[in-house]
Amino acid sequence: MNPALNSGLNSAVNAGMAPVATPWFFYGLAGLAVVSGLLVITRRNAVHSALALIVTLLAVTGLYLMLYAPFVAAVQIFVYAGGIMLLFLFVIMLVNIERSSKDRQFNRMWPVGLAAACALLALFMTAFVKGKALFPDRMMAMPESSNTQQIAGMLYGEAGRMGEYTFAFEIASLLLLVAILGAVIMTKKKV
Amino acid sequence: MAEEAKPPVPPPPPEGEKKPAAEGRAAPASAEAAKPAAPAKPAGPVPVPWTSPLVEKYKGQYGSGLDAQTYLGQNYFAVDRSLIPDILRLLRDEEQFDYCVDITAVHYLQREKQFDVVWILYSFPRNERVRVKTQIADGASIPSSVSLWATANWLEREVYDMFGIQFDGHPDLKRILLPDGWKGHPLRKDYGILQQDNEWVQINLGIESGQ
Amino acid sequence: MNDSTHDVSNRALSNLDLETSEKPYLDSNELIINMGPQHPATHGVLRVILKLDGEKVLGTECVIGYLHRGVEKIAENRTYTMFNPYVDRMDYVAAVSNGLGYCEAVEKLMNVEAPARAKYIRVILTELNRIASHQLWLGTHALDIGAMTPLFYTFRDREEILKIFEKYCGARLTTHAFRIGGCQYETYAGFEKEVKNFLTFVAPKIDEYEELLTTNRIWIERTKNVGVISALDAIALGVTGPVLRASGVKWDLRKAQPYAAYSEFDFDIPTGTNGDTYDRYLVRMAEMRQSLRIIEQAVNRIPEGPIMAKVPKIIKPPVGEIYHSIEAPKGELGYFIVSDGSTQPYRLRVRPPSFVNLQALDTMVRGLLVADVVAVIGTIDIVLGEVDR
Amino acid sequence: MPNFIMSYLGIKDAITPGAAGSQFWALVYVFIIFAGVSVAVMAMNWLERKALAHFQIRLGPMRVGPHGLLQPIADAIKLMLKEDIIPAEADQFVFWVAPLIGLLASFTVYTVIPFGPSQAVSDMNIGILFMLGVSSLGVLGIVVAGWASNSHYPLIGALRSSAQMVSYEVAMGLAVVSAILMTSLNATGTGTLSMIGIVQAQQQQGVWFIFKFFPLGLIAFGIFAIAMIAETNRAPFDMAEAESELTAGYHTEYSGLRWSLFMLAEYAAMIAVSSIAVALWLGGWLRPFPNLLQGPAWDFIFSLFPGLTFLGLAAIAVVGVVRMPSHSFFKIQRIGLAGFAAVLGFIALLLLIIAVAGRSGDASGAMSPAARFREGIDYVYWFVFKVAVFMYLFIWYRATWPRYRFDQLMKIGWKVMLPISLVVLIATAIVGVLVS
Repeated sequence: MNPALNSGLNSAVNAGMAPVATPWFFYGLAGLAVVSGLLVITRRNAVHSALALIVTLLAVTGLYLMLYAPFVAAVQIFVYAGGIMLLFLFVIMLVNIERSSKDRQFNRMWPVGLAAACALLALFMTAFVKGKALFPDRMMAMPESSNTQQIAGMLYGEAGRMGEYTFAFEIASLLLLVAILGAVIMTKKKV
Repeated sequence: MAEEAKPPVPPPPPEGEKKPAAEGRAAPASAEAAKPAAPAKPAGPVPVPWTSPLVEKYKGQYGSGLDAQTYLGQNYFAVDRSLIPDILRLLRDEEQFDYCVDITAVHYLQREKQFDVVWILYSFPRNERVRVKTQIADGASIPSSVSLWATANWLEREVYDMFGIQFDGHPDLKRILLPDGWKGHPLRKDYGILQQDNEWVQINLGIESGQ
Repeated sequence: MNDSTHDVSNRALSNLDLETSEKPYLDSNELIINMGPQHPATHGVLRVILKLDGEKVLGTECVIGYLHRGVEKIAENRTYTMFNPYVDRMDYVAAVSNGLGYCEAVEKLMNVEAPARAKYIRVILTELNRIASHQLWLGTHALDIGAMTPLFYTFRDREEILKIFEKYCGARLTTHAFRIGGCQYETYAGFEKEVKNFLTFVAPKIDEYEELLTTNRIWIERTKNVGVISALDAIALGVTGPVLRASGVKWDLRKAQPYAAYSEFDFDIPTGTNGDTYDRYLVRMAEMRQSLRIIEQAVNRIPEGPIMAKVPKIIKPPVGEIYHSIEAPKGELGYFIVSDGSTQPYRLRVRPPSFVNLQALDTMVRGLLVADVVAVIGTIDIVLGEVDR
Repeated sequence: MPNFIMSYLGIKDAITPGAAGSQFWALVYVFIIFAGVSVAVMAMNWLERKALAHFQIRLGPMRVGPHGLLQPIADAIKLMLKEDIIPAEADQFVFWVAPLIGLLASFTVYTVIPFGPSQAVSDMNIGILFMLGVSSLGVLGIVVAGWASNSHYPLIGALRSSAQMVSYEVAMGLAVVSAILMTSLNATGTGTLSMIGIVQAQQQQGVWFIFKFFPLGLIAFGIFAIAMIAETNRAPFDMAEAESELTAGYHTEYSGLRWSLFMLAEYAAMIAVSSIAVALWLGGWLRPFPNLLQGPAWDFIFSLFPGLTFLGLAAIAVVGVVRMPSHSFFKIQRIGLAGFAAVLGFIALLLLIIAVAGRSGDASGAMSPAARFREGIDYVYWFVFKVAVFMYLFIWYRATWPRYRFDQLMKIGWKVMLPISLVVLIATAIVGVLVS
């Protein structure tokens, strides 16, 4: 992991130097994400798939950092790579690997999935090629201040003003709470 | 079956000129007497009949199947094989012998009934020990006392392991100190001290000589 | 003979086929896990097969016999005198107690009694040995629970006891201190003084162990209500020694059926109430202090006189049989000897306290966690040399 | 010379190479820190064995080098040469890769550890999140190692350690949040997640956060201090490798170099979490009482500390030389220890010279390059000193306490630490609002 990726724009500008997020990093990380993503769906051993998925997530984290979104990157590591994948592994480890690895891996829906993937790819390509022309007003401006604070402002509001997504955020957390309670009730014999 | 009376005291031969008091700790005087024993005839105390209300009670109940003796202050019953379950249960339930100290056996190769099985019991309330002995033949089985004292489980397994005596009703009668596939029961008198299950050693430990 | 180490891996697990109650909503697999014979916490070569649900213990089975040397068979082929050193090899941590029990049993069979001075020397050495045994227990038990420091403290202090043994009889561990009829050796010059010095040396050390553990929150949480055995269960399982006393049964052979010179000393029998690991710990700690009391009285009142009763050179007990037991550090150590009038025992049975106490393991650990199994094995205080003989 | 080099030496204003955007110098920093941490782990290894031994009335390593000083090197060589056994039934690839995951996670966090205002690889604006997140990846290595070994004890060890780490991360995170909350108590009302920013906030507010809103800061610190022991699987929470229960837990099947990587990762993680505690609550690189004992005189006195510390170590080494038995067997050892003492003494002398030369002269505030250089050394010294205290505590705990049982550990984590940290967080927020 190259620390230079992590720089904030402000300090970089202060230092009088250009940021170092070169295309090479992008291609490297993107390639890693794609290759490990393929491994996720092709490995027969579930633990190997999970490990590949972690690599994918970490590669995506690197991409976030390149986009000057360190907070999102940190959350990605924290929540996905650190938390969710750990629980995944936890479950997979206790599953009978020998049996599951003999199971048929692709179900018959794979043409549909392939079509969906191709459609998604097409969408991305379009956005990439024609994006600036299609949505000129949404062109991303380089963030002035740290985007951590912007996220905070959107979620919680600032200077006495309610945030844009405060309500949605709280509702989502309530939903999660319900999910947790449901899981407890389902697994525990006597609550 | 129960009427088959047996000589009451198997091991100690009756000759012996001194009869010490039933009290256990012999006085130094008797120690003096015991000491100069010539190799030919060991002098020593002999068992004397054990008299107590407990003995009276059971004597009356079981008659000749039961013999009560005291040797060096230690009381024991020599009991017919068929009375064993009753006697043990009564001793535990009515006489408060709540602690089974030990179960073991002695092998007499020459005798017709080759084995003595010995229960050593202790009563916490009475602070008293008693031994119960019975004779069984080789290959005969004996009821297990695991239901009376849980501790009998391993003790009986060890007796089985070492002597090959079967205990009926034991929950898990298998070898305890020796490995499962072992042949022979080492504490029998016909099992030599250098004897080994060579085959087992060769197969399981891979030692060619088997020793 | 190398018939002592067997691979018993093909043992059936029949003991573990327990009822598996009703299927829970989300079924989980039971795990059969093998603890030992090479495991740091099984104190030698004990092998415990655990049946686990997650980390919860559903059942155990002890596989023993890895150290079986056939002591009882050896006894039948050795003379009474020759067999005397062998008993030290059973509970090698408390070799003096083993010797005391054996010598007293044979003496009883021969109807002789050791002289008073010999009895006092026996009491002093046996009680020193009890302290040493308990110290070793404490160190290893604490180590099992994760407190590694007490081990070194107890070994430092146990060393002083071993030094006294070494000076007395030349051996530290397998002492062979006593002979049938008394003691072979008169005490060396300065024995009393050294023992007294030891008493003043070790009393504050016991406080030191207690300081590390007795009020330690983690220690209490790890031991309180762990491995509980009720007095009734303990009696039914034939458990003796500190384990029985911790369950609240005030029973000590030194008081109940005094042997050696114990009837002449003033000491208490410490007991517990809950029968848990913590109580057993407290009982043993208190026992060490009581042993100090006994030693102090004995060393102050030690009479002059012979140390050997008049026994013939060739020991030939009369025909008969005897059971004699003493309170070894681990519990009731009994010898059942059948004599046919010859120089060799016709049958010698050892009633080993560790062996019988170990049987209570299953009762104690059902429903506990793996970590508790370790704590409970430690608290039973087994020595595999004695379990397997 | 690039600015950040000069700033590292204290010659120019504070800026980290990461902020300056120089990949090359960032890499150099990374190498320096990697080497430094590896040496620290080796020293810690020696110190742990030595200190533990002295707790336990033993001597510890005495044979390899004077007082066993070369023991870690001997161990390292031994471990590297040892056969690296991979069990036949193990999952070869995962088994192979598991220690690397742990090592990677515990070393990556060092990129944001602030040894000084500019003495860090990078000053990320989410520094603390990055640290917690990446260090939580370390558990993946353990879980995967336990699974790949294909054996019962490692699997139980892995399950234990993952459950333990996940549950203690919650309390740990909440304690960290309450410290971060304190950084926002300034004029703008904006806090920071940057490690350097957190320390600077303590400097501006004139108080270490451990003493802020007494006792709230102290409690939060206490929770963190407990949780970090659990996070690093150290006694009394060393359930994952409890040798008396699980032989060696998740690394039972590992040997040789791969095993030593686990050890390296564990010790590196210990240093890393201690660094978080130091930065968040104990003022990071700030010397004691920076706001009370101000002025050039105090600056000078405190700047003597690095030199005096090394002088003290040299003195201990000299005492060791003198007390060594005068036998020819000990000749080489004695020479070695004397040489070690001489090196320590030389370093001490150097530091003292720097301290004297770098005295901040007048009250005008303008600092000479020497003074800035001296300041940089002070920063690193105080940071490392505080971390070292934690390292000693880790050893002390291990020598003193028995091990918790797994369910008790969970109970403490969820039923004691989590509620307390929540209450502390809310209380901190309320008090913070009331104060500002």
